[in-house]
Formats: sequence, structure tokens, C-alpha cells
Amino acid sequence: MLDSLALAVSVPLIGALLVTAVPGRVQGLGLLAALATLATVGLVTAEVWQQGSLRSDLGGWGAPLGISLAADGLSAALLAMAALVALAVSVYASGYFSRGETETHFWPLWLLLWAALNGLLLAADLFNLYVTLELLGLTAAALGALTGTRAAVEASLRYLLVGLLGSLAYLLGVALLYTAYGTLDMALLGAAVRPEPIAGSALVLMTAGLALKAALFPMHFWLPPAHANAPAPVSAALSALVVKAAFYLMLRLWLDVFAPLVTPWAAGLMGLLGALAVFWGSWRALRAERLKLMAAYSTVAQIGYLCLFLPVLTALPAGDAREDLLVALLLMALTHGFAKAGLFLAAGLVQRSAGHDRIDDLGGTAQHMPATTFSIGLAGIALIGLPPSGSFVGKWILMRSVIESGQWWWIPVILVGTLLAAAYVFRVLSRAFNLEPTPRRFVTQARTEVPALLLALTSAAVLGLAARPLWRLLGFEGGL
Amino acid sequence: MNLDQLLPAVIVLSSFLPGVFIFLLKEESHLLRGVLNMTGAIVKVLLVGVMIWGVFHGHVYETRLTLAPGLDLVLHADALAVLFATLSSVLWLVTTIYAIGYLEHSPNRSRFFGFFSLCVSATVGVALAGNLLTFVVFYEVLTLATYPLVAHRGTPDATRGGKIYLAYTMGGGALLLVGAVWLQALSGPSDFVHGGFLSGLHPDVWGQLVAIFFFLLAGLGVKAALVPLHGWLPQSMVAPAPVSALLHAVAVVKAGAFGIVRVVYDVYGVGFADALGLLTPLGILATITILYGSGMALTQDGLKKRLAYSTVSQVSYIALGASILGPIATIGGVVHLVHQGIMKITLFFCAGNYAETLGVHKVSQMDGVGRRMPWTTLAFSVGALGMIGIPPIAGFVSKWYLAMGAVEADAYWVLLILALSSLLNAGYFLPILYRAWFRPPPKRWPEEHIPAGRFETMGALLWPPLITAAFCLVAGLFAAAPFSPLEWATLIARREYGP
Amino acid sequence: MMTSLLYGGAGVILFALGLWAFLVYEPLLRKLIALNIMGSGVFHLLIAIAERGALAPDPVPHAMVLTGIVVAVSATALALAMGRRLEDDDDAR
Amino acid sequence: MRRAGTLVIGALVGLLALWLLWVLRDVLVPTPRLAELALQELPNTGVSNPVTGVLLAYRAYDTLLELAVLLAALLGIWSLGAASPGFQPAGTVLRGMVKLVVPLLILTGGYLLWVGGHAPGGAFQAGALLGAAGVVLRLAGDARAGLPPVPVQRRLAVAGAATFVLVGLATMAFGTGFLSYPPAWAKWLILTIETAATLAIGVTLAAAYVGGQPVPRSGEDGPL
Repeated sequence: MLDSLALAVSVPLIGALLVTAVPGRVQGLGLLAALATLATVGLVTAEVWQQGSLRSDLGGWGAPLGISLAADGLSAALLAMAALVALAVSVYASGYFSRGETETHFWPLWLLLWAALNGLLLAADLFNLYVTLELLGLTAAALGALTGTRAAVEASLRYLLVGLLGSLAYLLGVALLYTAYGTLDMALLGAAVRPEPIAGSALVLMTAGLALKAALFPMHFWLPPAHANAPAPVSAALSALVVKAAFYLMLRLWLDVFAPLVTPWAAGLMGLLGALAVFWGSWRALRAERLKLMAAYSTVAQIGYLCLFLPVLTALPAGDAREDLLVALLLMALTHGFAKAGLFLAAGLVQRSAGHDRIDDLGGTAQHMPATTFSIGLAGIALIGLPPSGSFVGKWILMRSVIESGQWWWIPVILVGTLLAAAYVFRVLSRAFNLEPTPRRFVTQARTEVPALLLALTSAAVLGLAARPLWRLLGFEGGL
Repeated sequence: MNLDQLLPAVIVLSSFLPGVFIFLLKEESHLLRGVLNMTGAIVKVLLVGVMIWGVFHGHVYETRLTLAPGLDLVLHADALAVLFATLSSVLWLVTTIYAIGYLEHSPNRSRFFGFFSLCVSATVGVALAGNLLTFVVFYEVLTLATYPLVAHRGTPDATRGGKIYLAYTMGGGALLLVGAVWLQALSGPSDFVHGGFLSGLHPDVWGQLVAIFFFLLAGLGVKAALVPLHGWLPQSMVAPAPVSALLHAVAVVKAGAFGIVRVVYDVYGVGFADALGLLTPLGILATITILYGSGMALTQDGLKKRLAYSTVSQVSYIALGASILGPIATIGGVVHLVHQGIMKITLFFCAGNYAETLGVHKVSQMDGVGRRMPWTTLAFSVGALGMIGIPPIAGFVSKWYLAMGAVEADAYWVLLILALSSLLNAGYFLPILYRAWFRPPPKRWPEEHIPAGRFETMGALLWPPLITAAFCLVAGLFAAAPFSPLEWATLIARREYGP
Repeated sequence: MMTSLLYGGAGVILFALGLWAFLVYEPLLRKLIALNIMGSGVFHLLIAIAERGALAPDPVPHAMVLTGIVVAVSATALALAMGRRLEDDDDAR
Repeated sequence: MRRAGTLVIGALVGLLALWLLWVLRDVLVPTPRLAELALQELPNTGVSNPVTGVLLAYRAYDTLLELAVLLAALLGIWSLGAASPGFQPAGTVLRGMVKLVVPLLILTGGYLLWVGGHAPGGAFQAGALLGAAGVVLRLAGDARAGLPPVPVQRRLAVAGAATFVLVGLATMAFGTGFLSYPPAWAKWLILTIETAATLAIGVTLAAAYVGGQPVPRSGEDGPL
């Protein structure tokens, strides 16, 4: 009996243990573990594709006593995105870190983070989610400090503390839920939860904790320094995956567990915070002096974008329109994941090549690395939401739903967000055109440039043109 | 999938794929790059030729890719699409030859020609777009592909021009997107059809339809350089001459004007648009733009700037044609889409030749240039006279049909506008011709890059304007021949107004 | 019932105290202690709900607390190590 | 200003506490809960201590991940640089006490590990005592807190999670599913896991206390 769900968590975990125990072969073993993890995730996705959803009772106990793992289209899609991004990050890291200390420290933590991510996306138990959240937070903070600079350690420490605060708020919520309903399984809770004060308190506490981890405005303050000072492959993973994981969990709680409690006002508040995040994050990204800081602020804005879906989603009745919107939300999250990872990886190369990443002085570097500049451009297209990126399709469906649900006031938010994103992306890209001599060739360092380029390309072209399988994966009409 | 379903996609890809390969080429592979460029251009023209033949014989060419439920990417070849696709692919072939000559010895050619190819792919995509979603997609891709060309030179001026270009086009794109999405929310997913698909909607939403029209118009008006959205066009004159030619005659401005035509005829339907009272504001906007552009052109000393303002003015003839209810005016507007293109590209090629050969950038430096470069100046004269509307050059045909259409629709004020505009056209073109032919040449040219040899300049620079000038004459002289732009425009008008 | 409320209430109050201290005080050590107090508050609540009424104690919250303690220890250790690293940097200047 | 901020935060936090107290006031009734089910299934777990049953049978997966959390903390600490040199060697009296206390701690740890199957105790308590032994040694002047060389430390630190996950995979391979112990083997599998976990926890805690990869003594293993 092959339990693909358990494998998706244990394979990266075993990889982490292996590279910890055998530090001499860290790179080879690490890449091998990355490939193996991708394979297990492929298995999960394939099974979800065929069967719709998966559930595995670990230890054979089953809910409510034991812990279960579960996968549906939403988690499978994010799992697959995480695996592809993580593989690209792994290949990139194998070329980015010079052999030595940093590499020895990077791989075990990185594989642990991946295991935590898969664990989080597959968990069906609220307390188990707490453990995966903590594992994710600890590994993320430790990885963020890997550059060893004072700024990085300081930012990561803050990240760690904020993450702990978020986890504790979440845990208190879990304790309240167990008090009231006597179970930790999400499906059972979803059936049991009633609109009453204790469930409402749990929702508020857990949402607040997760919003802190997802860096939702105004709780985003820790993100930019932490993401901007981490080594490039880590920044990519933090911005593309870790933050998304917290948002995913929040979405799961709102849609699956607490659905009876979610009022239009609560969803509207999330949308409002999202709108503020779009404005503030984009504005700061536009004013950022450093490329990686710009990318980090852009993440704040993108999380805001995702929150804009919530009020519209709650306003729509169950049916095709709501399903389309849910897929659009997923598509947006996936696109941003690929795009942000590609952007950070490319930014890392620029930083390494130029010795800095001040946007105003990037001219020559951009000119010498066409492939990397292209990656930034393609990722930028996806961040702005221009066609044919996945976020364009997502934005189109979002705007259509906004109009159909009569909440037209989100339209200006979306437009302003788009234009500000265009402004900060092209502020960087315009540095690529200057009087420097001709570049030597398109790709100069395949091992690092190609992963970034592929990620960016996926976000800018592939996802938008080939989004239809997502409907099928989520089990909705309108798929293939 | 049979071939008819693939052809539109293949036509778009025929320049896209060479473009991608060109990016990957080493900078030194000039020959291979040239071969790729020319192959793509020639294949595209041939394929479009096949399509013309097919459309004429009633084939339906349609590529459809479903992005999401209700979101179809549709490439569909109707008569209007084929008209624009032919224009852009033929002119692209000519421009490619010109650009290869023009950019010899300059840096970053892989990047330039890569985006150059993407640009024309996007334009053909705009031409063949079968619904608003597809139109928006290629319209935005066009912005993305042209920005690097505008900023290509990398000078502070070019960077600034690029920035302004982006600011306008991105803003316009956002408004267009709102309009398109809003429209879809009202009407559901709909493809372009002759006569539009909105007239069946409930009168309650007519108010919304009016608002949507202005969103769409604002988005399209930016690229079509309608006043007051034209500010980017003169600024982007910093780009190399082939790019200017492309922007003004083939791609960007044309895409905007083409979009207006599409929205008026195939989304709203000209009759329904008239019923909603949308045509009058469009006509007023076009009129203002025509007069303003011509007026500004009068005062410019920079040759390319003068041409740029002339474009602002001339492109609005197309919008003007669309704003008059009646088949003859429609013919005039649509045919001007082609005629303006071939005339304006001739002028830009010539301007590039003057700059590249003699370093002449300003009108005031053009004294006697006709004696040094008679062939180029001949081509320039054909284009300029055509713009004024002198028979038998193409521009005359457009203006004639516009005027007739105005009479048919009892819109006599249009005649006045046409007369005034032609006077202004003459006012800024004739002095150039006078200087070029009748003033004595200076002792030294500002910067003589290419000495006079067997030809007055390089062959790759000389032939393109001569060819396009010939087009201008042929399109005017043989306007009544089958497959002429005029015949094609007549076909379109007949389908729009129906039996 | 009353005892449970007493213990559980104490947990809530510990949590609130910790939260307040975390938000108000700057130094790392105080923040860390505050977090641990918050954690203890949650554990307190869990222990309290494990023993409601006269029934046998519920082992599930107990196990959750044990797991939670190990997680808290790990996180505290990492945070302390980072803090020490920063102080070493200060000393080196 | 600052004082005002403190007060505002205090007021808000106080309100939160009051709200939660009000919410909790009438839900602290005996039901619903998992205890009955857990006690009822206990004979099938292979242990008779209900808490150990939850930790290593019902919710074994949590415990596995928790060992990973512990490992992550240690890896993070190691990545931050070398450890500080440590303390002065202890004086005679302290050394004598250490000689007494450390074996006692190890012995007690072993006992707690064994007893965990049927009474309060288990891997965490035992591991904590082992870690404490390391702390005592380090305080008494042993820079490496009595730990073996770094390569061995690495292997010991992963031993708990590795045994755990390998058992899980083995049960999956034998067809019972991930971490589903066959009843006949359950007791011994749990004991194996707990033993490995105890060692790993002890080593990890002690190594975390050292606070970085120890400076190698000359002639010994280098920093990896």
C-alpha cells in the first residue's frame, strides 16, 4: 500500500535527515532528495486528478482520535507549485552557494522546510497544523539568517518572534475549538461549528495569528527586511511559498471550517485590509532602493490582492461563478508563487554579479545578463497581471465577479494596484536599456539562470494559457 | 484540428518563433539572424496571402483556445482582420529589410530584432483577435513588445520616451481592461460579429453600455493617439527610424484605430452605437484630434516630430469614418487604415534615410536634399502629396470616400473639416518639398555617414521607401481593381450594413 | 466546573499578560519570556480542559501540551542563539 | 507618549482577556472530548499510559514532526557560527558533585524512558534529563558538554526522527499503512522509537545549549 500523502512529507524529511548525517555529500544528496520529493508530489497530484480527493488515516486510527492527511484539488495544486518552485530553488542553490559552510547549513534546513510545507498543505488536523507551522517558521527563520550579516540575523530574529506570536494566537484558537467541540479534525469541526462566541473567538485568534504570518497589512512590517536580507534562494522560497502557506491555511479555515461564521462584514474587513496592503505594498515597492526590498514589498501587495477575493467569494452563491472565482484565486496564488520565486532568484544573480542590488545603479549588470533581465521582466509581467500571465486570467475573473456581485468599489483598487505594479516593475526594467556594450550571449551561467528563467516563464506564459486543468483538478465543471 | 483551424495561430507564430530564437542567438550571428528575420517575414506574407484567398472563397479560419470557462482566446479571420493582417505583414517585411540596413553596426541587435518580431506577432494577433478578450491580450502584449524598442537606444531621452510611452499605454490598457470585463459581465462571452452583439440587451443596461464605450474608447484612444491621449507619440520619436515606422504605420497607432473600428462595428454595431448617441462624441473627438495634430505639425522643425503630429491627425480620419453612420464613410475610414499606413511608413523611411545618410534631422536642414538624394526625396514627395490628398495617390481615395460618406449622412460639417485639414496638411508638407527640391544644397551636410556611390545611400535603406511609395501610387491608381484595399473595405462595409 | 474555570481563566490571564509584555517591551529576553508565558497560558488552558468534572483526565490535551513544550523550547533556543549572535557582533565592534 | 501607548495596549489586551473569560465561562463542561475514545482504544496501542498512547500511537505523526522541529532548531543554532569557548573548569567540590549527578541523571533518564509505557514518563522526559546532564557538564567546564565529536552528534541528533520515519515507512511497506504498528509489534516498535528519540532529544538539547558547532580541539574532527 503506497501512501502518497505520507510519502510527500516523509521523503523530504528523510532527505533532511540524510544530509544532516552525511554533510560531506550534501549537494548530491540534496538534489536527489529534491527530485524524489517532486516525484512523490507528482504522485499525489496524479491521484487527486483521478480520484478528486485523498485522505489517509495515519496509524490507522482515523479521525477524531488519530491524525489524517488529506489532499484535494486546492492543496494538490499548491503542493505541485511548491514542488516545482522548490526544485528550481534547489538547482539554483546548488550553483549559488559556493561549496562550504553555508551549503552544509542550507540543505538540511531547506529540506526540512519543504517537508513542513508539504505537511502543512496536507494536514487535516488543527493541532498538527500548529506543529507544521512551527517547523515552517523555525526553518524559515534559520534559513533567513544564513547570510550571517547583522541585518539578516536581526530581521530573521524578528521574523521568528513574530511567527511565534502568530503560532501562539493560532494555538489558543485551537484550544478553544477543542474545548467547545472536542475534536481537532478539520472536516469534523467544519460539520460541528456553530455561530457562537467561542467559535467566533477562535476564528478571530487564528485569523490574526495567520495574518501575522502571511504578512497581511498592517502586520507586514517584519516581512520586507527578512525577505530582502536572506540569501536569494531562501528569499525566493520565503516569499513564494512560506507566506502563501499561511494564506492557504487562512483560506481553508474561512472556507471549510468556519464557513457558517463568516459574515459579509468580516469578509469585507479582510478585503479592506487587502486593499490597503495593495496600496501600501505597491507604493513602498515603488520607493524601494534595493531590488530585493522591492520584491519583498511586492509580496505584501500580492497577499493583499489575494485577500480581495474573500469578500467577493463570500458574496457569491454556490455555483459556477463562485467556482470560477475560487480557481481564479488559486491561479493568482500559483502565478505569484512562480513569479516571485523567479524574481528573487534573478535578483540574487544581479546582486552577486554587481556586488549590490541598488536599482539606480543596475544598468551595466542588466545589460550583461540578458537571461536574468528577461526573468525579471517575465516575472514582472506576471506580478502586474499582464497577459498572457496566469494573474491576468485571475484578475479578469476577479473583476468580472466583482462587477457581478455589485461590489464595484474593488475595481479602482485592482486598477491602482496594477498600475503601481507596472511602475515598480518597469522602474527596474528601464535600467536594462542603456549605453553599455552588447551582451556576450543570452545565458551565461546555466545552472542559476535557467531555473529563474523557467519559473518566470511559467508564471508569465504557461499558467495563463494552460489554466483549464485547474478546474478539473478542483473537480469543477468547465474543466477538460 | 484541421489546417483551417490552425492557420491563424500559425500566422501569429510565424514571427513569434523566429523572435524567440533571435533572442537566444549570439550577438555576432548577424547572418543567421538576418535569415531568421527574413524567413519569418516572408512566410508570414505567404500565409496571409493564403488566408486572403481563402476568406475570399468563404473559408472560415478560426483558432480557439479556452483559457477558462467563458474566456476563449479566439483568432478569427474575417475581412477586416485580413485587411489589417495583410497591411502589417507586408509592411513588416519591408521594414525588416530596412531595419537590417539601418541598424548595421549598432549594438544589441539580438534584443532589437527579437522584440521587433514579437511586436509584429502581437499586431497580427490584434488583427485576428476574434473577441475582446483576445484583443486585450494582444493589445497588451503589443505594449510590452514595443516598449523595449522605444527605449532601445538607452540614452536618457530614450529612457524618458519609454517611460512616457509606458505611462500612457499602461493606463490606457487598464481602462480598456475594465471596459472589456464590464462588457463581459453584462453580455456574457461574445465574439465579434458584424453589426455587434449588444443591441439585444435590456434597455436598463444601456446607460452602462455608454459608460463602457467610453472606457473602451479611452483605452483604445491612447494607442490611436486621440487628443488628449496623444502625448506619448511625439515623445517616442527618440526610437530608431524603423521603430517609428512600425509604431506609426504598422503596429501601435494602427492597433488603436483598428480597435475603435472593431468596437464600433463589431461590438456595438454602428447602428446601435448611433442609437446610444455614441457616434457624435467620437466624431467630435476625431475632429479635434485631426485639427490639433495638423496645427501642431505646422510648428515642428524636427522632421520626425512633424511626421508624428501628422500621424496624430491622420489616424483620426479612421475614427472619423467610424463615427459617420453610412457605408460609404465606413469604406473611407477602413481604407484609410491601409492608406495611412503605406503613406506614413514611406515618410518615416525617408526621414530615416536623411538622418542616416546625411545627418539631417530637421526641416530647416533639408535645403536641396532632393539633389543629393533624388530617389528618397521622390518617395517622400509621393507620401507627402498623398497625405495632402492629391490624386491619384492613395490618400485621395480615402478623403474622397469620407467626403462622400459625409454627404450621404448629411454631415456637411465633415466636408469643412476635411478641407481645413487638407489645407493644414499642405501647410506643413509643401514647404518641405519646396526646400528639398528647389533650394540649393548646403556646402556640407550636418553629418555625412554614407557617401554617395552607385546609389545615393545603402540599398537596404533605399528600396523599402521606393516600394512603399509605389504601393501608394498603385493603391490610388488601381483602387477599383479586385483585391485592392478599397475593394476590400467595400466588402467589409457591405457585410456590416448587411442586405 | 469552578476549578476548571479557575485554571482555565488563569491560563487566559497568563496569555494576556504575556501578550501585553511582548507588545510593550523591547529587549529580546523580555520578549522571549513573554512568549513563553503566553505559551504557558495556552498550556494551562489545555490542562484545565483535560480535567473537566469528575471524569478521568483527557490524555489528548496532555499530549498536546507536551508537544507544545518541546516546540516552545526549540523556538526559544533558536531565538536565544540568534540573540547571542547579535550580541557577539556588538562586542566585536 | 510611550506610556500612553503602553496603556492603550494594556487596555486592549485586558479587553481580550475579559472577552475570552466570558466566552469560556460556560463551555468548561465535561463534554465533548476524546478521552473516552482514547481510553477505550488504549489496549490496541501497545502501551498502557494514555499520554504515551496519544503521543506515540494516536498522534505519533505530531511527535515525529516535533522531533523535526527540535532538529531544525539545532541546525539553525549550528548555522549561526561557532560556540563560545565555555566556562572555567570546575573546582574540586563541583567536580565531585558533577561526577555524582551526571550518572544519576542518565540513570533516571533511562528509568523514565522505560516507565513511560505504563506510567507518566517517556522519551521527552528522559531526553530532557539527558540534556540536563549535558548542561551540567558544560557548566562544569567541559566545552563540549560531554557530547561526542560533531559527526557523531549529527548522527545522534537525527536518530530519533530517522527511526520514527523509517518505522513509518516500514509499516507502510508491510501493508498496514504509515505508522500503523502491527499489534504484536507495537510495544517494541514504540520502545525502539522512544529510545532513539530519547538519545536524539538529549543530544540535541545539550548541543543546543553549547550553542554552536564547538571549536574543534586540535587533532580532532574539523568543522564540517
